[in-house]
Amino acid sequence: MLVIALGIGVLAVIVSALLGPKKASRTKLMAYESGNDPEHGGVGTGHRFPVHFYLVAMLFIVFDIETAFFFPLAVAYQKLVPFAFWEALTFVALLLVGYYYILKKGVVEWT
Amino acid sequence: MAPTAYYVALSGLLFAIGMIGVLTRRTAIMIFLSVELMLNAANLALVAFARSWGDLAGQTAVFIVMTLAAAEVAIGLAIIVAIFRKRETTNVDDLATLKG
Amino acid sequence: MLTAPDIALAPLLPILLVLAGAISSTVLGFHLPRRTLTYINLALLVLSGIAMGLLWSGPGEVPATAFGGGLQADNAAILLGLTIVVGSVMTLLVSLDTAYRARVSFPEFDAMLMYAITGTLLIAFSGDLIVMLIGLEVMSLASYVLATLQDSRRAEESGLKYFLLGSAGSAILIYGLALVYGATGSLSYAGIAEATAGLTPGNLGLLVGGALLLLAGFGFKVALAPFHQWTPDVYSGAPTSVSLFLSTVVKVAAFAGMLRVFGGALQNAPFWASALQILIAATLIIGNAASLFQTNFKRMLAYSAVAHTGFVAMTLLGTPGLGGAALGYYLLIYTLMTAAALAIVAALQRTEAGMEINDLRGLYYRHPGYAIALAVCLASLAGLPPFAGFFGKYLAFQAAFQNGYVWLSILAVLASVAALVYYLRPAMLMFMPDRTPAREYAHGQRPATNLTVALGVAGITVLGLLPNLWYGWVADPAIWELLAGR
Amino acid sequence: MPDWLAELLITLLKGVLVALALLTTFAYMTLIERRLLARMQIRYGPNRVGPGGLFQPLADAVKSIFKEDLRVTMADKLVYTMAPIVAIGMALTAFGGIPAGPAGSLFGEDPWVYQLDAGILALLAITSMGVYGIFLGGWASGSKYPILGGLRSSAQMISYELGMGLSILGLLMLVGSTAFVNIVEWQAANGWMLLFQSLGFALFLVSSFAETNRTPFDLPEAEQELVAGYLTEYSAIKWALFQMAEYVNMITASAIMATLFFGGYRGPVFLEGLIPGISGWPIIWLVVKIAFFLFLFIWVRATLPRFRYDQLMRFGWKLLLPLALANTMMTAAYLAFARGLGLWPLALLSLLGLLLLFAMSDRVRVLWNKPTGRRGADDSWPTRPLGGD
Amino acid sequence: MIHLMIFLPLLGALLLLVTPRTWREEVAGFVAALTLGLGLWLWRDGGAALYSAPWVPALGATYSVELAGPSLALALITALMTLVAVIYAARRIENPGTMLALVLAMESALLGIFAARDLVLFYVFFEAALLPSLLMLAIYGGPGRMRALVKFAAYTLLGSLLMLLSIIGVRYYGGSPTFALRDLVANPVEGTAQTWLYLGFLAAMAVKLPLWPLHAWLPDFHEQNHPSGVPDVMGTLYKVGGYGLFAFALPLFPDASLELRPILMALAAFTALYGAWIAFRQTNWKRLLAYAGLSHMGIVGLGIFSLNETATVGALYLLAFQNVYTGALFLGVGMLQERIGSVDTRVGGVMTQAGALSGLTMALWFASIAVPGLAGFIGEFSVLLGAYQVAPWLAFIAGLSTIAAAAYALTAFQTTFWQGRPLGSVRVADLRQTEWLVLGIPLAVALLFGVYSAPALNLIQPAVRGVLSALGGS
Repeated sequence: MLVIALGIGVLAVIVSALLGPKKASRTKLMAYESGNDPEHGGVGTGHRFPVHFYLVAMLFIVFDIETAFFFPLAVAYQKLVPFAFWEALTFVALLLVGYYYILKKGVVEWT
Repeated sequence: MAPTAYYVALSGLLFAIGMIGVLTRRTAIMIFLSVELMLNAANLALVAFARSWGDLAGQTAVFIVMTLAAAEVAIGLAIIVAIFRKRETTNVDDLATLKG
Repeated sequence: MLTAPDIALAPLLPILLVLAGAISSTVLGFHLPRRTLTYINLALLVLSGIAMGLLWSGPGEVPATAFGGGLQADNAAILLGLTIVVGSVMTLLVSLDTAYRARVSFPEFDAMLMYAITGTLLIAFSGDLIVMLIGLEVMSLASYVLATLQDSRRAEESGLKYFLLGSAGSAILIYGLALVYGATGSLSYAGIAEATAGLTPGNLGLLVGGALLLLAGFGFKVALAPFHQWTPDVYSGAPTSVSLFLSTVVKVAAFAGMLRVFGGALQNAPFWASALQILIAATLIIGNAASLFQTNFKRMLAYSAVAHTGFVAMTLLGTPGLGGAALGYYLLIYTLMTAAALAIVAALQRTEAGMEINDLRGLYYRHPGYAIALAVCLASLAGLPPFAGFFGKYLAFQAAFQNGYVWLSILAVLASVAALVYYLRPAMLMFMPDRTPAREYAHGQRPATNLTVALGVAGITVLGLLPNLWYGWVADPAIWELLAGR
Repeated sequence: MPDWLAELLITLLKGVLVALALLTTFAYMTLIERRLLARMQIRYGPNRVGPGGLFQPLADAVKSIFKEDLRVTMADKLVYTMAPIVAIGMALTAFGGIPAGPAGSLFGEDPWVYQLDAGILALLAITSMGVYGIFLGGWASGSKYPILGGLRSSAQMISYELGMGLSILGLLMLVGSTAFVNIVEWQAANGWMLLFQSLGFALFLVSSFAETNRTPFDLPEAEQELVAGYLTEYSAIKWALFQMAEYVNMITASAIMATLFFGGYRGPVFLEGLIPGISGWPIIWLVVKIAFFLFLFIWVRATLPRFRYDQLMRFGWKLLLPLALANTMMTAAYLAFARGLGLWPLALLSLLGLLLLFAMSDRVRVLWNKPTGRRGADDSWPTRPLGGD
Repeated sequence: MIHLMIFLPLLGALLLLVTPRTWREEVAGFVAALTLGLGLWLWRDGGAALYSAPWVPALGATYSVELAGPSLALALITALMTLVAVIYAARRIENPGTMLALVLAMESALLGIFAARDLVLFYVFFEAALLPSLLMLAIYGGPGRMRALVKFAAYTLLGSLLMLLSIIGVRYYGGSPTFALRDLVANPVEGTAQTWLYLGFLAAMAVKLPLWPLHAWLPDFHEQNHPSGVPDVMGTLYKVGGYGLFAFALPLFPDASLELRPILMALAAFTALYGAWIAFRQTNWKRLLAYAGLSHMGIVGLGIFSLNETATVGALYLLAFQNVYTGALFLGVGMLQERIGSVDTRVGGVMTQAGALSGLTMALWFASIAVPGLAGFIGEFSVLLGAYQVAPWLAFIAGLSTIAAAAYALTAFQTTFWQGRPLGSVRVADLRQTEWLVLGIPLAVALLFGVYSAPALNLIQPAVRGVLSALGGS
């Protein structure tokens, strides 16, 4: 499936590249910046974005892993009650500690 | 099913690539990525072994290692970003305030 | 059908208490001043120590375990755990006085410290490689943060270095773990120890490879040469109270892990000991030689920490009964003397870069108490009787010597002489009269630091005169022969 | 012809068929969406190309292919080209894992392209790969607006992915399996999951909207702020591929919701009375349910205004995430201690939770309207220790 | 009693830290005198019998002490010279609290060294004595002290750590339950292992003897110490190598001592001659005394290594009493330095203005160069006599050093005390108050034991006989 799906994408790009007109000009190929000349030099240079995005990314990583831990527990849950419940409760409680911390730190506040 | 040895060989290869990356790369991010590669090599080996022993402990270990990798990403990125914002470089050779 | 694992809370209690401190620091940090948090954490640490004491199993008693042997509250764990608690308490006390000046006086400092301690205790109490790994990483990750916490270039740089090399070390260690698992089919120490007896040649190769990788990984964590390069930079770049923590508690824990893995699980595995002795020899030479040329006192202590790693690691070469006892003794002594010395540096330094050795000149005439205490610490670090450092070294030599590593012992002797030379310089400079103005940060009351220093100095003196007070507890070889559990 | 080759060919055939079906659906989806939106806004939609505008998608496709494919000078060539391919690839791949009927129901073959034990997990994993397409596209453009747009949408998607993952935990606990077939069979035996996990469904629905970047979560394309977000520098077929990916994701999300909460490929049992065996007809039911959800997507787009970005993040982190956890724990507690009462009390509980949420909506709204944390609160941080030096 | 004698000075040192400044000299003097008194009392009782208690049971280390025979003699001399040093320090040094505390602490460690009958305990005392002497050098030393410190400490520690390994090895290979000397002797090590262990032991003792070529720390150490000479007295007392060899190495490694006898005797004889020769060329009193001490120690070493009864008795005798007159000479140099501000040997004419000082110094020098009738003679003569029976040529070489000693001592004495006082130089005061005691007591002791050696010989001889007979006699 993956092969087919990617194949379709590649095919489309190639076909278009073969069939489409090619009349590039400097202005046309300039990065969009509301009509001004772009300031920075392209990929990976000089662009600074709010550090906030990193924070969200880190949070995601941490919480996503936590979800990953929860899935096996959920699948096996009914075979392990009530032990699994206490286990889950402990887990969630610990999770909430971190959650409380990031809330208080204002990581999810976007000002 | 391919024998365990193939998986282990593959994981060894990944590990070696990661190791070489750690030793030769000079930007923090690349070193860090190499480390992640090494961790995944370990994961592959663990899964392969767990399968060949028919034992669940190895699989559990993989879970733990994944978590560790994630936590390392979180912390490592934080440190790298902090440094990058201050000096606009993550090349470890440029970090020479403390003599090697 | 799945079965629920056995959860015994009693052996977990010491760890849970520390974890409670960590969590409360995380949560209450928004509401309480940091100083209060530190007091809470100190109380919890003491409680944890008491809990460990209660877990002590007398002769004939079976140590408590949890998670089917994954967690072993045996006497070895308790002794190492107590050492960790001592080091942690000293760190917290010092941070009471110096954290604000070091610009790390956040609740996060306490929280991270406590998380790291949780990790260290997990290592000491571990009964299988997974628990050990979790502990090791919890400790390492928290330590990376601690090293970076101060908002300064030096700290950030040391943190990055620590992180990159530390995580590379972890990765190597984990791969070694995978190989050992592949060779033996078990992750618990007992299982590995059992399986190492009869292995096919193919698996033996895996085991040797795994053991060597584990050794390299631990080498990173305890700073054995040639994996030590991060140590001086990190110790001298991090705020001093953090360096104190890293060079005592973290190192103790890493050694606890090494003891568990090599002295317990891989006790009968071939070849690692030969590799280890080469690493130790390199560590002794490099650590001591490099210390000779340092001009900064804190950095010199950092290199001396590397050198001491070599001495401590010698104990691992001994038979478990003798070597474990030596390790148990040495680690406590090492903690006491290093912590006390760094506490003095933290109290007197003007900047977090520590003080130059030449700045110590005439300290005796300005701060006689600190000077004498520091001299005692340095003498102990150098291994001069009647201070406890001597017995530590003695036991390390004995452990290695009696297991046949005579040439290594002789090398260690030569290294000790070099060590004496670089400890002697600052120690003697302090007593040389000096007319230039003081170079220390002279202000402020430092009751907590003074308490720490007093604790450390009293400890190394009393344990030097009456080593049996501690050695009597650790000396029982039965404790250390059961490292792998049953 | 050996067995494995036959197997392979059949799988390939199925894959191609699914892909083509999805692309066709996408094409007509655009048309239907435009027509419906127009209807809701009391105007005509596209109605020139073909009868009733029926050939409009065809014309669009031709145009996309024959347009000039620009690549701005500052872009990273490889990644710039790869990004849309990754996006569409992942989107198409994801759908293949959804069963359209029980095993062997499609002319003796299985009505799915691939089937993994990890079913829903694998699907979530693959759909979240789509973030790469968007982020890399934005990054590789080498221009300001695309980067910001890419970042924003990545941040949004990963934030809501958590809610999505957590909201199905209760379901997994009930079923005890992650394979789609098992989930569907469980629902056939016990009734639609919607009943027992209405709260979970609501959360999942909201997350799905956010994951597919649909209104009211279509910030990445908020033209007032970011021009066209990560799409700014894209044109022609690459642009079309991104669009395609978005719509295919929508279809996949609909299919997942249908499968997880609405009985999947099985029809309602009460219809058995009219035509025996109707609930077992393959494919039909799934398609019907998907169509329903697609309509819902369009409907919502016509109805709701867009979130502000800070509101969006707060909504995800402060409402969705804790609620999903609460739902999980509620289900867990029920299963642990009151399993003997049967499942209906759980349905009631869940519904109660949902209703409570609606009833409290005014109270809850502050959560995402007002900042409560102390972001950068400089007043007391870092805390100065009392006393000391 | 014996414990009190060992630890009383240490207690005194600690007491000094809390004593008001004006009373420190008196307290220190009292403690030193009390210690000596205790020692004499012990002597009267015929020494303290072996006392043994477990110290670190798990390790096999015991607290075993005994003061009898040579060790009692050395302990008495130590107590005596400490008292003398304290008396002089109290007069000479401004605000001497720290110095006195260090001297007393060092006395404790030295007494411990002589009393210890357990190898670990011995090692602990042996190293513990290092600390006060290092501190004295650091606090009161001259401009080049850092170098001297490093040399001194490095040499000492190198030797003693090798000894530590030997200590570990002796117990391990011999299989003894504890480190107590008695147990170790009962479980001897055999074969080549013994030789290696002996070499390890020898390393420490050769540094502390000192034996060429491990003597390089000695002159620097003395040169850089405080000019008063008080630390030098303690340093002289710290040259315990001869005693360590006799008390531990001979009983533990009999075969090895026999095997290495020729080499070691040759080294010792060479040391004696070499020390004397170098001393001859010195123009600094302290360096001269250091080399003179080295030369004496060569003779001590010759006696010990010869394994001959007469020689060994003589060596211990010499070891004990050379402390007295060498120490006193250091103090005499200190007095000279106080008066003329230099320790150069060519000041000239001191005799004309300070007759008593010069006279007492000369008397002490006679003791040092083994003029009959003074204590040095008995020791040196016995050693040479005994050594002659074992190795005539080596005895002859060592004997040359006594002649050389006369030469260097008299030359230096002459250039300093006789000749004309240079024009315009400061007037030199004669002995005052306690200075009489400081030089007089040692001289009296040297004279007494030079004439009537029986009490000391009675202490030393039985022990030597015991040790050597265990060796199988020779």
